[in-house]
Amino acid sequence: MSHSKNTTGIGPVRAAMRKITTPFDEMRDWWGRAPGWVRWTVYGLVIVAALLAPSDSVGAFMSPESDWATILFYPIGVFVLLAIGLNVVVGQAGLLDLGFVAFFAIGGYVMAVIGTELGWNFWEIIVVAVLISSLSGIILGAPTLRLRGDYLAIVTLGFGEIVRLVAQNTDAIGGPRGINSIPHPPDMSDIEIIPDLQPFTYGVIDPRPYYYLLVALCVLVIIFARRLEKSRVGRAWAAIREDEDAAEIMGVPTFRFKLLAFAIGAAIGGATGTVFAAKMISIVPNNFPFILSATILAAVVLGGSGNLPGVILGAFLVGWLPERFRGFEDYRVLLFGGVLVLMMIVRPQGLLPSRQRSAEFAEGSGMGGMGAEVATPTAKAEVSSR
Amino acid sequence: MSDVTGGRALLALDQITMRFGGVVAIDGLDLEVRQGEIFALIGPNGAGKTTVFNLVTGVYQPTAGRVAFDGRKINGMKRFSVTKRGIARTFQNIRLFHNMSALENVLVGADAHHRTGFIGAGLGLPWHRREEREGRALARELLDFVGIGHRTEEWAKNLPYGDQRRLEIARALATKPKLLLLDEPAAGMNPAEKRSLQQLIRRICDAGTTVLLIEHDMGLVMEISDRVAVLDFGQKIAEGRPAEVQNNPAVIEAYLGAPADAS
Amino acid sequence: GGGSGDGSSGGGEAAGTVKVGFLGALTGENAGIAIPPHNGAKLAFDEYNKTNPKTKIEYVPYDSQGLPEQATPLATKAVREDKIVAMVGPAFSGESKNVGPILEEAKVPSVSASATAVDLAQQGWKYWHRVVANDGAQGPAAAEFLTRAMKAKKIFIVDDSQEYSAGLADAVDATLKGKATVNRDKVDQQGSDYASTVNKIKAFNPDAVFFGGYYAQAGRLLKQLRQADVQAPFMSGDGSLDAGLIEGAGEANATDTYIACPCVLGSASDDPEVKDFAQRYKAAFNADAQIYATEGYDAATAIIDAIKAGNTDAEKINEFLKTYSKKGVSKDIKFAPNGELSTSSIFVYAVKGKDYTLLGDSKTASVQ
Amino acid sequence: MFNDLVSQFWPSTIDGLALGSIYALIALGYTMVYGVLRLINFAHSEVFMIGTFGALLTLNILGVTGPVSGLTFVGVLFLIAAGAMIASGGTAVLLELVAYRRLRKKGASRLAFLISAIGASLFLQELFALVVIPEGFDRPQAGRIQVPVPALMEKEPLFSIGDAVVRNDKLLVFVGAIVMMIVLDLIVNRTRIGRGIRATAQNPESAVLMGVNIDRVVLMTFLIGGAMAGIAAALYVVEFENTQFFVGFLLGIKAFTAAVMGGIGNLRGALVGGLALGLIEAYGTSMLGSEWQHVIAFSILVLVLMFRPTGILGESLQQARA
Amino acid sequence: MLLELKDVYVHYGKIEAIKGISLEVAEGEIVSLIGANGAGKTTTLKTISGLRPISAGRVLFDGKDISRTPGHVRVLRGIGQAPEGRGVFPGMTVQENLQMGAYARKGNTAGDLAEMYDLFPRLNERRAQMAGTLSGGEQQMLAIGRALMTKPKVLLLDEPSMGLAPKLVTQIFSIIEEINHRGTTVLLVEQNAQQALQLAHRAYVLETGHVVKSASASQLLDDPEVRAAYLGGDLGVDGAGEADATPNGAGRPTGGDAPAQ
Ligand SMILES: Nc1ncnc2c1ncn2[C@@H]1O[C@H](COP(=O)(O)OP(=O)(O)OP(=O)(O)O)[C@@H](O)[C@H]1O
Ligand SMILES: Nc1ncnc2c1ncn2[C@@H]1O[C@H](COP(=O)(O)OP(=O)(O)OP(=O)(O)O)[C@@H](O)[C@H]1O
Ligand SMILES: [Mg+2]
Ligand SMILES: [Mg+2]
Repeated sequence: MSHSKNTTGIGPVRAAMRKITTPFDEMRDWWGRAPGWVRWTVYGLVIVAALLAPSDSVGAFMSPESDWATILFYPIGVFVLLAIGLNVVVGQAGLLDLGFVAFFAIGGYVMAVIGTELGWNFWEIIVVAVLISSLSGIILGAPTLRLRGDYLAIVTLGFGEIVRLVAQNTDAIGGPRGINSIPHPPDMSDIEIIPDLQPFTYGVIDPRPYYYLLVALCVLVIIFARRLEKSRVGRAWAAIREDEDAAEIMGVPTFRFKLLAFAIGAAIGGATGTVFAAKMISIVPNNFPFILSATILAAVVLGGSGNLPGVILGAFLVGWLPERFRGFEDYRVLLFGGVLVLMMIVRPQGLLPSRQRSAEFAEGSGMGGMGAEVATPTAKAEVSSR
Repeated sequence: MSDVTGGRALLALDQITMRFGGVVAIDGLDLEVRQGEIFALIGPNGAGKTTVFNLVTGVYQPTAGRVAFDGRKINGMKRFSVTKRGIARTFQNIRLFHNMSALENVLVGADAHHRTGFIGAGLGLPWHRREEREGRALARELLDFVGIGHRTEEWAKNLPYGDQRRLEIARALATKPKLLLLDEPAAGMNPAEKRSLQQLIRRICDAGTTVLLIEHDMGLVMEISDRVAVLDFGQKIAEGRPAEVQNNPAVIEAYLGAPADAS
Repeated sequence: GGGSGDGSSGGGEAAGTVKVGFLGALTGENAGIAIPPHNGAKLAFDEYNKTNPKTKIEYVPYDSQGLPEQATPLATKAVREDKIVAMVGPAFSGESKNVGPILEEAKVPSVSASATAVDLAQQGWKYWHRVVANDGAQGPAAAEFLTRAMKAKKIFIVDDSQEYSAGLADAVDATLKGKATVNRDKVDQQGSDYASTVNKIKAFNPDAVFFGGYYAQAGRLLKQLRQADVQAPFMSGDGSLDAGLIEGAGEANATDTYIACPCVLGSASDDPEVKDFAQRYKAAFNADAQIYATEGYDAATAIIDAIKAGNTDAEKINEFLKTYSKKGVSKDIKFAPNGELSTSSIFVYAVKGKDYTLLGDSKTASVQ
Repeated sequence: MFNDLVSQFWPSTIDGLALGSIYALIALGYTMVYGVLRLINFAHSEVFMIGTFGALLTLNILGVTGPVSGLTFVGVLFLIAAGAMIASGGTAVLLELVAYRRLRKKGASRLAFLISAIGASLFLQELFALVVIPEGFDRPQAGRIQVPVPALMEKEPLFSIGDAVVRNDKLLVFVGAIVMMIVLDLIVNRTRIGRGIRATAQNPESAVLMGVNIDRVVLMTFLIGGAMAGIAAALYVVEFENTQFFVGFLLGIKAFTAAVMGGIGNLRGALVGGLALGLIEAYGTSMLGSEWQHVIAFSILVLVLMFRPTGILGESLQQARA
Repeated sequence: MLLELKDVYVHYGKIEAIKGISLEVAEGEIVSLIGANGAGKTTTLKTISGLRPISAGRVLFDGKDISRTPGHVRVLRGIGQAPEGRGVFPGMTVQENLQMGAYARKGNTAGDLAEMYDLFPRLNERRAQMAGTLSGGEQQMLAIGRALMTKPKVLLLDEPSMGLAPKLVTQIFSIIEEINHRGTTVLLVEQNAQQALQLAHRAYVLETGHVVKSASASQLLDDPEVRAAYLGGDLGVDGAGEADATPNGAGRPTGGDAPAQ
């Protein structure tokens, strides 16, 4: 009995979840109607909050067991920026990428190699890193983006592994030992905003300057991504996601736009990797395992694929919660896995889905007709491709 | 109507053959659509009508033969370039972008002629804004033209079926086509809806767009088209004015199937 | 600063309590190598605090799970908030590279009981020390043992592409240059089928096989070698010094296996002092004193001695360590300026039944 | 380089086929679930992993501690295969019931399935690492590393091809895989449940209209795919005599690669893909070194897909996107 | 009554597609559902066959409440459906498709197969062809034949003439008549109201999820409102079988720029 099943079983969990998530939905609708000045005020407040975040009083609650400002840099900040990048690929263009960590790694290695071998400074390298990682996105995408979506998944997964393994097996870039003594960005200014905080002086111990660097990058990338989303490019991506063939026939060069999404995502991943390497001083291939790709993807989906605030929230939670619950020690991964399953069951569209995604769910047709008894016609898709 | 039948050829299929494995879907087909006319393609199910559309729009590449549009060969071209050249189409099964608004659907069509790349868009440069403004204006105009100007913000999938058909047409028109291909636009419509669709097609043609139409509704076909071609097993079995074709015994045998009433 | 940081403000000036940290993988995949030295250190601090000293030591373990990304924020917290005056660790070489610079800038001394990578001593760090010999000493010692005691002329070297493993294998390889014919291959750490490597070894028909890596992979490789009828003696480094190797390969397959280690294994030694330590350890933790437990104890003891001598701030402890010289449980502890032990010895163990026996110092030990 | 390939050709072929057989059996699970649900069951690797522990548990219960031979061997082999199949099949079914069914009913996006699958995969791995292995198998220390399995057979050479000896265990793995593939092919193409599976794969809504209980069909699909992973698991422990909590991860990825290479959704494709991948890896590593094993595998995958975008044999369970 | 709907409501997410429909089908009848696009005809059929859950109301079949019975069980009880868009199994042969119809039944099906081939000789010619490669009309025949193989007491047909060439439309309608003569009750959804009403005994008119009219087919054929809305006034052009399908005689638009509905 299909109809009654839905409400039994995990009923209480669902009810509780609904209590939590309904305000999210209401907030989104309110946001959709909010006038310009309200939005700008909120943007301003969010940025101020982000700048004030790395303070000890916040940290005492957020991460009692390790250094909060460092946690804000990694994993939280890095995850957020990576998630924004992956969201371009997965959320906007609808391409399933299971090897996003590859671009993060490439950015990191570019920073490490050029920084230690050629002695360029961070600002020069980040430009090169962005170029190289987006180029690698294009190199990966060119032969594979014509493939069906699910094939892309395994190919990207493979690419992620290839990058890691090549780094591991190439002695010229340190092999499994990786690269040490990566230079910090040069200090931009040694002004002291408040006692004990020099936001533009990049040292070893104080993670805050790096965190601010990430915040700045995030803001830039978000503005850029938002503009794209609302432009011709974003519309093309949405159209590709909805019906690739129809999009192509309506004049959208789908392949080019998919490649573009890949390249932009890769560029963001690469930039993140550069900052990461500069902060970490030393990187090894094992900094870039498959599970990191999966985690970032989980962050995107958990937050609400396609919706930037959702994605940021997702990445924040995925980065922060394991840190907050250090007490569980070994059980953190176990819990993480369980929470992923539970979250998907009760709220598959994510915490803060875009209006579009929620609609796809309300209609209940995402799985191309495998909604058991309440299937929607796959026949449509099958026949129309003739 | 007869005045346009002598116009110059806009679309020409020259000895086109299309095979799928063993199936010969189109078999040495010649076809010519002239500037300014409404040309109907009819024939039994599986005769190869939709395949013709797919060949013209670059979805399939012909096994043999040549497709020319506006005097230039277009087979072998990418699908989106064909659209840019000036051919737009609708689909036998509606294929809108369901979770986008009506306006956005049309904008995707309008974007076919826009130039801004991701840099211009990402940085919000002036020409990008201008294009965006112009695109919106065009889209609104087209939605009015097809008669759904009051539903711009609604999502495609929430529109009634008939309006979805109209939206598909508006989206196609937004690419500024010289030739519009309509694949069974009246399928699943009731008579009242059909009538209003018929008028819309007429107006499109009057506005200067050539129309190539596939339709099983004989009433509509007979009334609206300037010329008709009949396909069967991928071959053309008749071509001419509606009345001529309708009384052609081969057509009656293969397609209409009512010999007694034909004369 | 809120939370737990408050108590230690004042650094270490006044008598009272100072904090000493431990950083390493207390949970996670590689915890097996970091827990014994952690326990060893804990034992030392507990014993010290029981003597009711003027300055008590609060021992603060930080669980990095062996991941550099996790070690960094913990180390930052340790020096910025908790204001530790010294650290036992970091346990692994990988995290050491990320944490070293932080300790260096914070001027906090560290003594590792188990990080053996060669290049750690080449970073110019002034606050970093270790009480084990590095892979650069272990590799040549193992190589020397292979050619001298085992009389191998053709040696096949395998590693599993991990930081530690490749380093060790490279060191062995470098030393064997000109002394033996060498061939190499790598296996996948997560893989289970080593057939292609086994085929290569079989085709090469070596006098001995050296494996750089950890015991799980070593056991698997050894088993597959024996099953493919390769009977050449097998040797490996400290990462393989675990009963897991014997268990994984099977007792019969594991005969004729030798392990080099810069460590003194509590359970395998006849030295009375070591035996005594092993007993105290067993009493405290209800476990055998496994790899690097004695070294952990010695590392902690060096720091304790510094504090005993009245040094309660990080800089002073570091200065004290520079001049430290004492016989520890495992060996003589005296640091060279770069933080290494001034004299290093490597020991060779052999599999006997379900366990290991100490054959002796690598320079003198012989195969029975 | 090529000298190595030539000199190692026969040993490589034998090892490649043996490993490829295991890939193929695991690949079946991916391919069946994908064929019916269009879902990458990422947690299938854990289905396999649990199968190895099912086999181990059976051995423990039987009290086998060393090699056996003759009829005893056949009996024990049969029993551990059954044990592994129950463990794997049960896990697969549980996955469908817990992690996927509700998503299916809600019509969630593919992405949501994928994340649920990844979550389930992590959960099961950690569950075994932290709870099942230490407590159920009494291995508190070694739990995270590896669990040895008692040897079940004396590994002896049977005959030689060229300069390579074919060992009894490798032959067993290969033959076992082929036999199971044939059995499965018959099930899907000849039986009623097979028809139900195919119908559901091609058009679930129509399948309901034919009286197919598609919830049950989906369950059967998971069960059969899981059981095949169980067979693979049993053969695996016989051959390698150990297991770990993460043993499924790499094999799972490789099996998935094999399924895609052969043409996902296509049962015979899984066999072809698995064996092909096994051979490619074996030849590739003998030429370039074992460290390049995965790089070779994934590169060849891309190459294959460039020339045959739907894999070597193409898709077939739902077939004909006409 | 063989089949009864009592005040049924159906939702797609938040959209209410069916807003309290009641209807009845007696044994042996052909009942037709007509109505504009999106009126809820397909949804009604899916609700009956169990593909859509109902949010309120009851569905009775053979006097028993089947509102909560899963779809695959309803097939066994005797509800067969040829869905909109045909829904054949493209990767199975014609014969396998037909055999799928007998999936839920036990016993020998050879006799039933022969009967289907007798009813649709065209399918007999194509029995070994993959269904995905059939023409639209052939697929429609296959869908109907497959539904009949389930031995339904009532057959639900959803727009069987959609997208078919005029000749085939005529054929399909005569087949429906034949099926009914052989004893199967039929619930027929059609856009092609003219022909549907000529075939049916009774009919219901649906508008935006409500039943707005129900009467005998001949009454509805004469109803001026129905004629205007669903039969194209006195147009009568649908299907070339009609006598007056000449260009000049065909529809004069009645309402100028009448909105699409
Ligand atoms: N991709 C394909 N692969 C194999 N066969 C195909 C393919 N596309 C079309 N066909 C075959 O080509 C023939 C012509 O199909 P087409 O869709 O053009 O018919 P049509 O005239 O549009 O019919 P209808 O009126 O039913 O829409 C059919 O027999 C069909 O099965
Ligand atoms: N999958 C769906 N998701 C959301 N709304 C739907 C879905 N299917 C149908 N609807 C809505 O339900 C209503 C009834 O649709 P239904 O398909 O039953 O109409 P119909 O009378 O069969 O129309 P048609 O003549 O187009 O077949 C319509 O408003 C439609 O938009
Ligand atoms: Mg067609
Ligand atoms: Mg309908």
